[in-house]
Amino acid sequence: MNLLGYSLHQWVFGVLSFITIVFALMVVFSRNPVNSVLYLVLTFFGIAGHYLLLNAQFLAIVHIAVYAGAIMVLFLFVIMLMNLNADDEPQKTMSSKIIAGVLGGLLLFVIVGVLRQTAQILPQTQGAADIGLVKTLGMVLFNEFLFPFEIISILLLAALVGAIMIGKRETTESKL
Amino acid sequence: MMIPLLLLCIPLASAIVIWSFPAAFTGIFSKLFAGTQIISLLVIYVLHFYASTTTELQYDMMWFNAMGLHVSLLLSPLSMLFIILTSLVGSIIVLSIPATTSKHVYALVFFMLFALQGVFLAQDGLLFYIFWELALLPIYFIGLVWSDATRATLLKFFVYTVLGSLSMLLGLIYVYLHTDVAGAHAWNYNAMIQAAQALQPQQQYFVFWSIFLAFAIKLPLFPFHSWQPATYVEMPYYGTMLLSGIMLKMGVFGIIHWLFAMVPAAIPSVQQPVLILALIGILYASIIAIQQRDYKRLIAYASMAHVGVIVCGLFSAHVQGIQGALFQSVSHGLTVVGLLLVCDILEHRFGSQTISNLGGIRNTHPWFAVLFLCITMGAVALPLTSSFIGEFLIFNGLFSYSPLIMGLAGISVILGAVYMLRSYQGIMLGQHTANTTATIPKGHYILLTVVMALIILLGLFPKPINDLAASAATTLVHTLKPGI
Amino acid sequence: MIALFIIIGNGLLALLAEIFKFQKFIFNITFVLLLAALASNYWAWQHPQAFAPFSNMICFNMLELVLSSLLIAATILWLFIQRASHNHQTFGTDLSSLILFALAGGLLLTAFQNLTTLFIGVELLSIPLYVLAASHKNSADSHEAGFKYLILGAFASALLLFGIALLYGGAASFDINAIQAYLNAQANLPAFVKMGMLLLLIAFCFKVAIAPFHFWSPDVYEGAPMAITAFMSTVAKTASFYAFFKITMVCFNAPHTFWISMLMAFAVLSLILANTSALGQKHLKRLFAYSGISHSAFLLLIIIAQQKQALSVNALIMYTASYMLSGLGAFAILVKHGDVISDYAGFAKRNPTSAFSFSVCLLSMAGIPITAGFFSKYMVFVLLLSSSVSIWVSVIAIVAALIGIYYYIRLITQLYSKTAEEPQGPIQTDNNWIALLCAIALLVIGFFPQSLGGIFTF
Amino acid sequence: MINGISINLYLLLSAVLFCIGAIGVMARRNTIILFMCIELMLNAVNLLLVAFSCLHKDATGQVFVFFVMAVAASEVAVGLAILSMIYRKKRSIDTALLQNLKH
Repeated sequence: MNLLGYSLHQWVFGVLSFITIVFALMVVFSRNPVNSVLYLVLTFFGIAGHYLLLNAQFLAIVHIAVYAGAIMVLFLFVIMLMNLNADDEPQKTMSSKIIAGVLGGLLLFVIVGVLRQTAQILPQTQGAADIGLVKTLGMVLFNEFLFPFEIISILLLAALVGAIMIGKRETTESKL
Repeated sequence: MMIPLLLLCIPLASAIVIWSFPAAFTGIFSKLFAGTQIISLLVIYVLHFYASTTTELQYDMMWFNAMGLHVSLLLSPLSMLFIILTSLVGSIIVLSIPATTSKHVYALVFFMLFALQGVFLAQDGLLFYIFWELALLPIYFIGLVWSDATRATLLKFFVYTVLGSLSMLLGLIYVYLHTDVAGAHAWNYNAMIQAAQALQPQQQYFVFWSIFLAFAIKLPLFPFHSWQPATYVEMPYYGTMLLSGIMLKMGVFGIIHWLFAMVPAAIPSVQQPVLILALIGILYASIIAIQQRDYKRLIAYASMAHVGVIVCGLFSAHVQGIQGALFQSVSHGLTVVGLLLVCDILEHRFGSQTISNLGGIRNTHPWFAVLFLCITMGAVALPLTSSFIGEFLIFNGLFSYSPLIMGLAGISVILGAVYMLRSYQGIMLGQHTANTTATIPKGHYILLTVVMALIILLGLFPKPINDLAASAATTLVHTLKPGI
Repeated sequence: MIALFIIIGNGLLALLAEIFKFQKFIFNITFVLLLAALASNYWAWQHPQAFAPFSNMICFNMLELVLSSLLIAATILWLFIQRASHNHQTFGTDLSSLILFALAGGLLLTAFQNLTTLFIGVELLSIPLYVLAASHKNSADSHEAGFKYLILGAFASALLLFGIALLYGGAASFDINAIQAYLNAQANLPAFVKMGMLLLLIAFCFKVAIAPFHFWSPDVYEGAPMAITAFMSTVAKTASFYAFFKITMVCFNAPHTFWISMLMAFAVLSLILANTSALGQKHLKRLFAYSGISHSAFLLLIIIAQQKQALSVNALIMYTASYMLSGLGAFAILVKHGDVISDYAGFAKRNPTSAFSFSVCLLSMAGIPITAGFFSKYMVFVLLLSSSVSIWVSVIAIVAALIGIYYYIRLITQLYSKTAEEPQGPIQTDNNWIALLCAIALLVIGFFPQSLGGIFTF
Repeated sequence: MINGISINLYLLLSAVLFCIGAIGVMARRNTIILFMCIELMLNAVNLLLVAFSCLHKDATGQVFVFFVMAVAASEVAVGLAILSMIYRKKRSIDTALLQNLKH
């Protein structure tokens, strides 16, 4: 199926990319944090669409669950907790914004410039096409990547302990 | 083969013993160890004549295999000369320290003697550097804790000196990386000399200047002298004695033992700039010395002028010039220590070291006046004193290089006579009487007598030192000018 | 590898302590278990066996054993510094478990064989430290430090990840040996792989505070609780450096060495910036932050000049060991006496032993013989001059070392300066044995440089 | 080419996303948005990893994404905890208030 010389895949890719980039820009430039969070969720959906396009179905689901589901809820929760939904963020000075824009643009320029002519040199390995399935991923994760998997549980535990340690109120405070 | 190691161990052990025993023992121990120092010096001096082979005067031990570093020591005639200076002057310094001083000071002084002897004995490039740096620490801490020296002065002194050392380290490592002993680099003296001599002329200049900077700062040579006057004046007397009597000679030793041996080919072309710097230094220091009212400051500048003459002798690259420079190093060590002893007495017994506040001391202390006169004569290089022989040899060597430079350097003798004699006159003669009730401790009398005796003895009978100087100078000149 | 498990198990045990009420013993347990970890490393050293566990995710060969032992030993010393600090924190179970997890991350950074392990190691080291930097409850500075550390750390992690992703795009594997094989096989690298390598290196420059990515470190060091700063500036930084060293030594070596000129520029910039900024500091923590940047630059010079591998490895061991020892010794003083430099005037009168230890640590940082610091600096210079790096880099390094000597010696001069007023009260006999131990260790290593500087032979 | 889409486009897309995130980190003062921008950067990386994984037909790239997600989650958890503590103290999360520690 072709439309204007582009395949369906390419159309979908184009639309998803457009959505992703536009919402990403809106995350950065929206003045209200709540709006930012919502735009970020939309960006994540765009990225999840890309995952689906890349045949990474399981990852797409996990991505939605973890990012849009968990992390974003955490963000919203904190924003609500702090009652930050007003547009009262003081702006950075114009000069610092310009500097940030120039630096960022420069970074983009460098990265894009470097990345442009690359595809021809890439190795094209032949392998199974169904790598995105739970079964394949599970096999890799629990065979080859068992050790990092175990360590990442320690990492999550450390983050948990750390968050609790910071969050709990000082017990000695009241005595002093 | 233990002789060089023994030379290192005696002061180190003295330092450790003094440091670890209670302060009550310090007085007796310091005298004992100063005596040990002298006796061991005599024994080793005699032994070194009877050492049948040079292996008995060598010591070598692997230290840091990964970097080709050895503890390698050799008692050459040149080292012997400087060891004599260190032991003699060092013992005098130890004995001159006031008895009330903390035991740490004694320990630090002995530690410094250890480091200095290490500098003079080291046959391994990095070992030399390590001892060179180690010698800086005790004097810095003496100045820091037990003197009135301001922090700025000490900081300047330390950083200036370390600037030189680091530059020397750069040069030494550069040479080290060109050595090749069985496929590996070595810090060994002979290997380094071979490697350095094989360098291209351009590289030799680099090595010369980077290493020479350390020696020039230590001496100090004009224009690297700005740390010197304040440090000399603000240090306690024993500190200044260490600095000017021995530590400064590290520069002389380094130039002869390392620099001349490593880059002889570069010497002819650097001779002239260095001689000119030395000449400027001599004249500059002499003129400033004439204007000084403070006797200790005067000694500081006089010392700088005398060192300039020594450097002139060295860089005449003539056998007599170098011989004279070596002889004069010993002689200058003795005279400057004598002068500083006098200065110590003036300040602490007569209450001032400003020349205009003193006078007429001869009337009350005739024997002191005689001793002081003899030492002053030594500083002026009058015949019959040791300095005369040294300076005579230096000017002789310098004449063969350039009569003009010799003539200019010769002015220093006249200027020296002016400021030395005028200060003597101001302090000792005249009617104005400073503090007549002052008593001079017996210990100081003895030390001054010993210094005077040595100055005159060496003037009359220079052979023991002169032979060492001559043999060192002859071997050196052979490397400098092969074919003579 | 047993050591890694002991440490992780120890961290979990520390968490259990709260439940089963043995908080009182947790310090002793940690101490004993860390010693056991050291012993297990020693045993593994005596019984070398070549096997790569967990599908070649980590490996503890000779080098990794030495480096991880250094980290563990430094952490043992640190435990005592933490206990001695007048901080509000007691030796809490949460604190000890977080530190142990961070140490486990440090061990992973020495032992990684796969970019996955590298990444997780970086995070496992960093995340507990973000928390600990912010852990001073009543200090806004501490919160700010923790927050800045986190933002910058996360930013650096993102750069690291982007670099890893680009490398993966080229090599189709995360295994460092596979990546090396890929890089060696390519005559001309695709531009995006080069970009990946550069991003990876820049991310490490962030982590070890190399200019121009160093700006976070003085703020974070100043704001964080003193003992945490001690850990960050010694163990954490050293561990990151080991990873930096390993990735450049194993992966990014010949024929693709285009990154050297970039790192060289960073090193020179760090040497100049750090040493000039350190001159005007009034607080010791900031001073040590800037001097730490300068030390990072010297370590970076080892990476730049790695020619003979054994020599550069030995130099790395020597330098990091002396850096950690002198840093811990200095912080052992700082936790007791504060970090305002002017408070240290006449310090030697009041605490002669502490002043001695502090001076030795500072002399070692300055690189004065005959401390360990001298030999480490010396090895760097030898490496530098024997490599093809321009001699001007050595000259700049020498000048930087000289400026460093200036401010360290100025500090010593301050310690021994004579104050106008008499010392208050009698001479304190503070049993600051941890600083003394560090000082003695520095001197001993200085006397026997072969012990650390000659572990590996050519 | 993956499904007719050049890998270059994926590289470009993730580079753009990464840089938008980076600009956000540098330009915004609201600390919550800083975190979001970092999330954006991490997602750009994830996207790139998945694309490469698909290109190479190698599952390890996708497995790596799991680890990135886990790490991102823990960073956010810790970061928001610190942030709420700052808020408790200062009643604001503007970065300008975090300037006590001067450069």
